[in-house]
Amino acid sequence: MNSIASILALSVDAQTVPAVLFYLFAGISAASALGVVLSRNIVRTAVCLLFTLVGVAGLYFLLESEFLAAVQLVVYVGGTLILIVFGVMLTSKSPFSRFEPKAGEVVVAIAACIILFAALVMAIRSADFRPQTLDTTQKYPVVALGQALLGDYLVPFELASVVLLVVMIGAAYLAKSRKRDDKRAVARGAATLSQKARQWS
Amino acid sequence: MSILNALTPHPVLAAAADWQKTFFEIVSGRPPLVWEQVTASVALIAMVFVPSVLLLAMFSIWWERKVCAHMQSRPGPNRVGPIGLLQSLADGIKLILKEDLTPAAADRVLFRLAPYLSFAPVFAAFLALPFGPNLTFEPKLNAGVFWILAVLSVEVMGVILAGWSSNNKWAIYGAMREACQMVSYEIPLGLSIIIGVMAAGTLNLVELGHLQGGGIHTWIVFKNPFVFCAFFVYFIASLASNKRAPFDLPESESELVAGFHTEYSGMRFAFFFFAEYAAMFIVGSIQTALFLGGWNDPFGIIGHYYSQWIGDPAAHRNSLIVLNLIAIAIFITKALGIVFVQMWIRWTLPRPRIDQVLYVCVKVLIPAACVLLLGAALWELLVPSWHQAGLIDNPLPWFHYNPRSWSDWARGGATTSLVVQVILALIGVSIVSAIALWVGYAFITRRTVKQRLTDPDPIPEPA
Amino acid sequence: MTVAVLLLIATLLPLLSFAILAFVGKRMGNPLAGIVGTFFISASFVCSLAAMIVWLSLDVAEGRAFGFGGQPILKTYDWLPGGLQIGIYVDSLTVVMFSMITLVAALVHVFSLGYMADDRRFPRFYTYLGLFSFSMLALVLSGTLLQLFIFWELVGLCSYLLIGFWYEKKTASNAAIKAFVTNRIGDVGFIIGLGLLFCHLGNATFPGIWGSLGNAGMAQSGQVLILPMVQGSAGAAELSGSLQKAEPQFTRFPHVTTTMLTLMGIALFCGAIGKSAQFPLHVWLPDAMEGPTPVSALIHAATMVAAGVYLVGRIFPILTPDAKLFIAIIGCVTMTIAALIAMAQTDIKRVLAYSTLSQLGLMILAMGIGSWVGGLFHLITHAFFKALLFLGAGNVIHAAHHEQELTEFGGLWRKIPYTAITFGVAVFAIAGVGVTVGDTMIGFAGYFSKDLILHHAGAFAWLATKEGGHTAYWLFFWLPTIVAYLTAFYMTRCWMLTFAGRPRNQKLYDRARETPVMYIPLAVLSVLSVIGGTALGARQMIESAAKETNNYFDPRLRPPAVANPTAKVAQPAHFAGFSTAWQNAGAYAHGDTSTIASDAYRLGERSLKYVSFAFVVGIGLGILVYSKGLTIPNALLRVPPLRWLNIWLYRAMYFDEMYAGVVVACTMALATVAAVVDRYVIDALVNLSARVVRRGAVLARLCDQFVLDRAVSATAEMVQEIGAAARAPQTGRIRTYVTALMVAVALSLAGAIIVVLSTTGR
Amino acid sequence: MELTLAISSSPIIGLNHYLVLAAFIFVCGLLSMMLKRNAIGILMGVELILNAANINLVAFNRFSYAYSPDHKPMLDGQVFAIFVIVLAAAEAAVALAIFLNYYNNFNTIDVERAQTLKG
Repeated sequence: MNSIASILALSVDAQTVPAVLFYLFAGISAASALGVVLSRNIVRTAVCLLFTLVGVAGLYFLLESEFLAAVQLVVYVGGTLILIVFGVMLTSKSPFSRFEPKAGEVVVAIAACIILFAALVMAIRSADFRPQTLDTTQKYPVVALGQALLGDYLVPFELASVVLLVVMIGAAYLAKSRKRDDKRAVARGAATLSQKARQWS
Repeated sequence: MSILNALTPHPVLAAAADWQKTFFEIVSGRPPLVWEQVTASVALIAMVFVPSVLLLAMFSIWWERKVCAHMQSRPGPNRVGPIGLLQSLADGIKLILKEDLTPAAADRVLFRLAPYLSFAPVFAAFLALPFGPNLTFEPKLNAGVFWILAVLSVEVMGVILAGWSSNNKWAIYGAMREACQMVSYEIPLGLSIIIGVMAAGTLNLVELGHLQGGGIHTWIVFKNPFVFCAFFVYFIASLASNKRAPFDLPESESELVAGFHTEYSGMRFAFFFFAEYAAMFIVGSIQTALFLGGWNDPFGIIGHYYSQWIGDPAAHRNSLIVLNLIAIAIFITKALGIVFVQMWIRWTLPRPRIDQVLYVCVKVLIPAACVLLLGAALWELLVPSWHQAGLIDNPLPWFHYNPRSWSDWARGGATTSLVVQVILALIGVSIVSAIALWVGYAFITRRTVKQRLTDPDPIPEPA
Repeated sequence: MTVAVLLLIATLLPLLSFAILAFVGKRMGNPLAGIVGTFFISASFVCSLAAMIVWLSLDVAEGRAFGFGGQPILKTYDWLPGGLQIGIYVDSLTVVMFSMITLVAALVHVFSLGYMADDRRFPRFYTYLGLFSFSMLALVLSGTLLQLFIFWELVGLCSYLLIGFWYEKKTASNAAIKAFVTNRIGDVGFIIGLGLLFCHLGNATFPGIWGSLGNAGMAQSGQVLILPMVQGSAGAAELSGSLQKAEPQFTRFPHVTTTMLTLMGIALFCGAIGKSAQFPLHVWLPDAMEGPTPVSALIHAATMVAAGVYLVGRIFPILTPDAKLFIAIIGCVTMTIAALIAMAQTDIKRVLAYSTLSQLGLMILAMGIGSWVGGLFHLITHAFFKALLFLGAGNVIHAAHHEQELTEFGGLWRKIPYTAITFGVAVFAIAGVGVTVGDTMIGFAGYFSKDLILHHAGAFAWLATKEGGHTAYWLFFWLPTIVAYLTAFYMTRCWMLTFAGRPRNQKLYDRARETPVMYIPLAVLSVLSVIGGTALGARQMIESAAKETNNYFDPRLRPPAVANPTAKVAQPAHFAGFSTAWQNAGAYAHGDTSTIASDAYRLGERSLKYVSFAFVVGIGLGILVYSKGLTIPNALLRVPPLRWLNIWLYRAMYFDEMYAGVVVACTMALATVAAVVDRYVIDALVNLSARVVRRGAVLARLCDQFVLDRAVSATAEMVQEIGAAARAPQTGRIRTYVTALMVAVALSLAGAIIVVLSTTGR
Repeated sequence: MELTLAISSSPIIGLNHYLVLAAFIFVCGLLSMMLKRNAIGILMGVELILNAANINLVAFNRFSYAYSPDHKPMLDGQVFAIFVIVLAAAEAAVALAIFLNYYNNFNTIDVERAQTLKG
C-alpha cells in the first residue's frame, strides 16, 4: 500500500496512513458484520456480508498479503457470495421474505454474545503475544506463497482439490436428486414455481 | 525483483508530487498540511483519474455505435461534434437531466446501491493497470493480474442486486443468468490467465511489461503454443464474463427487455453503461498486459531505450516522461484494438440460448483450458527455457540479455523456445496482417461505408 | 536420460491406444480402430528405434570404441512406504528388446488389419493388442522384480483374453482357462521366490539384487537340493560342513544360505516355467493356438513366452549352479520332447507351437549352461523368424478359410507365392542354414544364435567332463545337436506339406488368395530373418548388456574363483564338473580369455562339426520324404513301431491325459476323503454339540424367565424414563442447539478467564 | 491535522487491534447463527465466523513475521487462510445444495421446520 500512501498523503509520517486505512476497513467490516446480524431482509444481509468481505480483503491488503486479498475477492465475493445470493433467489417465497426469532431467544443470544465478546477482549488484552517489530521494507512475494502451497503443504493442497471434486459431484447430485422423486413432487415444484411467479408479478 | 526496486521512486510520480508541493508553496507561502495534501490528492483523483476513465468509456460507447453503424451500412452518429464524437457527451447530459425513477415495489436501498457497486470496482481495477514502465499506480502489487480479476468479480454483485431489487421478472431473470454465467466463466478465464502467468513466471503487471520488452517474439502470447491457444480461450471467456455479445444473455433485449437494468433510467442507467464499457477496456488491458506485450512496441524499441535511460533517471527525466507517454499511447491503442474485436464480434454473431452458453463453458472451454494448462505445465517442465538455465530467476530482455542476439539465447539454453516463439510470432503477425490487408483492400476498392466487404463490386453511391 | 524418456514414451503410447480404443473403439469400428492402434504402435516403434540410435550414439560420445551402448540407466521412485520401489532399468538388452517387441507388434498390427478384417470384435482385438504391447514393454522396462511381476501378470491377462478371443468356441475358452490356470501354477513359484527375495533384500532393483547376491553363481554346486536327492543321506554331513566354509565367500548377507539362494532361484524360475511353457507346464501353449493367429505370432511365439527367458536373464547373477543345473535340465527336456512331438503333428499351428516350445527349451538350456548371450540372442532372432512363420501360417489359414490341417493343403505356392517364399526363408532361418568359411559366417539369423549356443554347449560339456563330472553332461551338447537335425526335418515337412506337391483339397486350393496388407509384414520379417544374425548388431548389444550386468557385481564380493578356477572347496566328485564348467564358461563369456576357459571354448568349437550339416541332412530328408505329398510317410507309418510312435507323438505323449489322470484323479480322491471325513466325523461332532446345547437350553430358559427378563424390563423402564427426561431439551431446532452451545462456551470461557486472572493476580 | 489527532492515541496498529476486530466479527457471526431463522442466514453467519478466523490467522502470520533458517518467509498463516477460503466455498456449495433439497421437501427455508428427526 506504500505507493497508494504516497499518492494519497505524500509526506505524512509512516504510521498514520496505515492506521487511517485500518480504521476505515475495520469500520466497514465491523459495521457491515453488525448489519448482517441486524438486517431482516435476507438479500440485504447478503449485501452486508459483501461489504464485510470486501473490508476483510482490505485488511488483508494492510497485512501485506495481496494475494490473499485477491483470493478473498475472487472466491468469496465472486463465488461463494454469488452462490448464496443464488440460493436466496431460488428459495425465498416472496422477494423480501423474513422470519423473526422470538424475543426470549434474542435476549439469551445477545447476552451470551456480550459475555463471549467481553471474555475474548479480556483474553486478548491480558495475553502477551510478543509481536515482532514490523519490517515494512520486506514484502512477501507471491512466489513464496506458491512454493509453500506446492511444497510443504502439497498433501493438504491435493486433499483440498479432492474435496472440491467431491463437493462438485455431491452438490450436483444433491441438487439433481429431485428429478427422481415421484411425479407428485415434480408437480408440487411446478406449482410453487407458478405461485412464486404470481407473487412476484 | 531487483529491477523493480530500482524503479521506485517513479520519476513521473515524484515530479507530480514536487509539482503539488511547489504549487502549494506558491499559493499559500508555506508547506502543505496533511489534510491539505489529502484533499489535494483526492481532488487530483476526482478531477483527473475519474474523468479519464469516463472519457475512455464515452469514447468506447461512441466507437461502438460507429462500428455497428458501419457494419450495418449506415453512417452512425454524425451530428454532434466532428464525426459525432460528442454524441456520448450529449447522451450523458441527457441522462443526467432525466428524472431518477425508482419503482414503487423495489427495495429502495439496494436499488440505489447497485449501480455504484457495479461501477466502483472498475475504478479499483484501473489501480493496477500498467500504462507505462513508470506509469502504474501500484507497481509493487505482487498479485496484479489476479487483483484485477478479483476486483472485476465484485462487479457482478452490482448486476445481481440491480436485478433483484428491481422486483421485476425480466430483471431477476437477467440477474440470475448473470450470476450463473459469471460463476461459470470465471473458471476458464482464471485458468487461461494462469497459463499466461505460468509462461511468464510472475503475477506483477509491471514486471510482465518489462519481460515482454524485447520485441514481438518475447510477447507472452507467443511464448508457447498453449499460451497462444489460451489467448483465445481468455478472449471468449472475457466476452462472457463481461456479458458482451454473443454472451449478453443477462440483458438480451429480445427476451428480457433490457435484463437487469430494465427498471433503471437516468444517471443510474448511465452508470451501468459506463461500467460495461470500462470493464471492456479493463479485460482488453489485461489481455494486452498479460499476452500482447503491454506497453511495448513490436520491435523492442521502448524496452531498449528504457533500459538505457533508467540507469540514471535524474539525467533522463524528460526523455523518460516522453517514453512513458508513448508507452501509454501504445498500451491504450492495443487495449482499444481488443475492444474493437469485441465490438466486431458483437455485431457479427447471433445470441445463443442460456443452456448453450453454459454448454460452451462447461463442456468446451473448461476442458480446453484444463488441457492447455496441462500442456503448458508440461512445456515448462520439458522445454528448456531461460528459467532452467540457472542464470537468473526470470531474466528481463535488454537488462539481462539481448533479445535480438542468437548467442545470448543460446547461452541461456533457450534456443528451442526462441525458435518456437519466432514461429508463433510469425503466425500471429500473418493473421493480423491478413486482416489488415483485407481491410486495406476494402478501402482501396472503395468499399468504405455503405458496402459490405464481401460484396462483389462497390455499389455506386446514389447521386 | 533421453533414452529413458523415449522408451517411456514408447511404453505409454500403446497404453494411450488402449485407452482410446477402450472408450471409443467401438464407435470407430472397422478398420479405423485398427488404423489407430497401428499408428500408435508404429509411433512406439519409431520411439524405440530413436532410443536405440541415441543409445548407440551415446556410446560414441563416451569415447568407447563401438561397445554398443551407454551406461545403464536406473531411475527409481519410492512407491509405498516400507521400501517398495518402482523404477526403470535401461541397458542394452532393454533397448534391443524394445526394438524387437515394437517391431513385431507393429507388423502384427498391420497383418491383423487384413487377418481380422471380417471379425465382429475387430476394435476389441486392437484394444487388447494395445494393452498387451504396453504391458510387455513395461515388463521389459521394469527396474524391480516386483514391478516386473505386476506386468508379468498383466501380459498373462492379455494372453488369456486373446486366446479366448473367440470365446464362442468352446475349445478357445477352454484353452484360455487352461493357459491361465497353468500359468498360475508357475506364478505361485514366482511369488514364493519374490517373497524369499523380499525377506532378505527388501524390494531391491535389479542392480541392487545383483550387487547384493550377484555372486551366487560362484557357489560350489552339489551342496543343496540336488545332492541329497541323488546321493541320499551320505552327502548330508559333508554338506553341512561345506556350507559353513563356503558361505562368507559370496554373499554379504550371512543369513542367506546357499540353500535359500538355490530355492529362490528355482522358485523364481518356476514363473518362467509357466510363462515360457517349459516342461512340465508346457501343455498350455499348443492349446493357446486356438487364439487368432496374429496373437499366436505376437504373444505365443515372439514376445510373451520369451519373457520367461528374459526373466532368467535378469535374475541370472543370483542363480546358484544347482539352480542353473535345474534350469538346464528343464530346458533340455522341453526342447527334446517338443521337437519329437512336432514331427507328428498335422495342424500347422500346432507344429509351429511345438517348434516354439522346442526353441524356448533351447534358450532356457542356454541360460542354464551359462550362455547368457546365446540364450538372449536366440530370443531375438527366434522372435523374427517365428513371428514370420506364424504370420505365414496365418496367411495360409486365411487363404484356406480357416482350415489348419496340413493334410488338406498342398501345392499352395502357386496361389500364395509371396507367403511360400517368406515361409521358406523362415524355415531356412529356423533350421540354421549357414556355413562358416574360415572366420566368416554366412547364413540366416538362426544359424548365428544356434551356433553360439551349441558352441557354448560343447565347451561346457567338455569342461564339465574334464573336471571329473559325469559323462551325462555331454547330453547338454548332444540333445540340442539332435534337436537341430529334427528341427530342420519337421520344418521342411511343414513347408513341403503346405506349399509343395499337388493340391489335396481342390476346393480349398481354388479359393486361396493373399493380400498385400498381409504379406508386406512377412516381407519385412523375412528380411530380418535373413540379416538378423549379423547386420543388426543385436548380438553385440547383448554382449555389452552382459558386461553391464557383470559390472554391477560388487567387486569386493567377487571371489578368486574366476581368476583361479582350480581353487575350489572340497565337494562331491559328481558335481565338480558342473560348477567349475559354468564358472569357466561364464568367465569366457565375460571376456576373460586368459584361462582354461578359452581352451575349453576352442574345444567347443570342434564339437560344432557334428551339427554343421544338420540343416542339410534335415532339409534333405524332409524334401525326400515329403516330395510326393503324403504317399511316402503314409507308407512308412504302416510299420507298427513307427505307427505306435506316431500315435504317441501325435497325442503329445499323452501329457494332457496323464495330467487329467494323475492330477484330477488325485484331487477327486482327496475330495472323496474330505467328504467322508466331513460326513462321518465333523457332522457327528456338530450333531453331538447340538444335542448338548439343547439340554443346556432348558436350564438357560428357566434362568432367563425368572432372572434376566426381570432385569431387562427394569433396565428398559429406567432407560425410557431417562430418555423422556432427556427428550425435553431436544427441540429439533438447530438454533436452540447453537445458542445452548454458545452460552456454554461463553460462560466457561468467562469463568476460565476470571479464574486465571484472579490466580495470576493481574 | 484533525485526522491525525483523532487517531493519535494509538497510531501504531498492532496485533491486538486485529484480534479485537476478529472477535467482534466472530461474535456477529455467532449472533447470526443464533438469531436467523433463514437457513441461508445461518450460512452467512458461518461465513462471518470463518472470516474472523482468517483475520486472526493472517494477522498472526504478519506479526510473527517468521523466517525459516534458509531465509524464506514462513507463510503458514496465509496458507491456512487460503485453505479456509477454499473449503468455505466447498461448504457453501454443499450447504446450498442441501438447502435447495430442503426447500423442495418442506417448501420453506425456515430451519425451525426441520424437526422431523427430533427425539
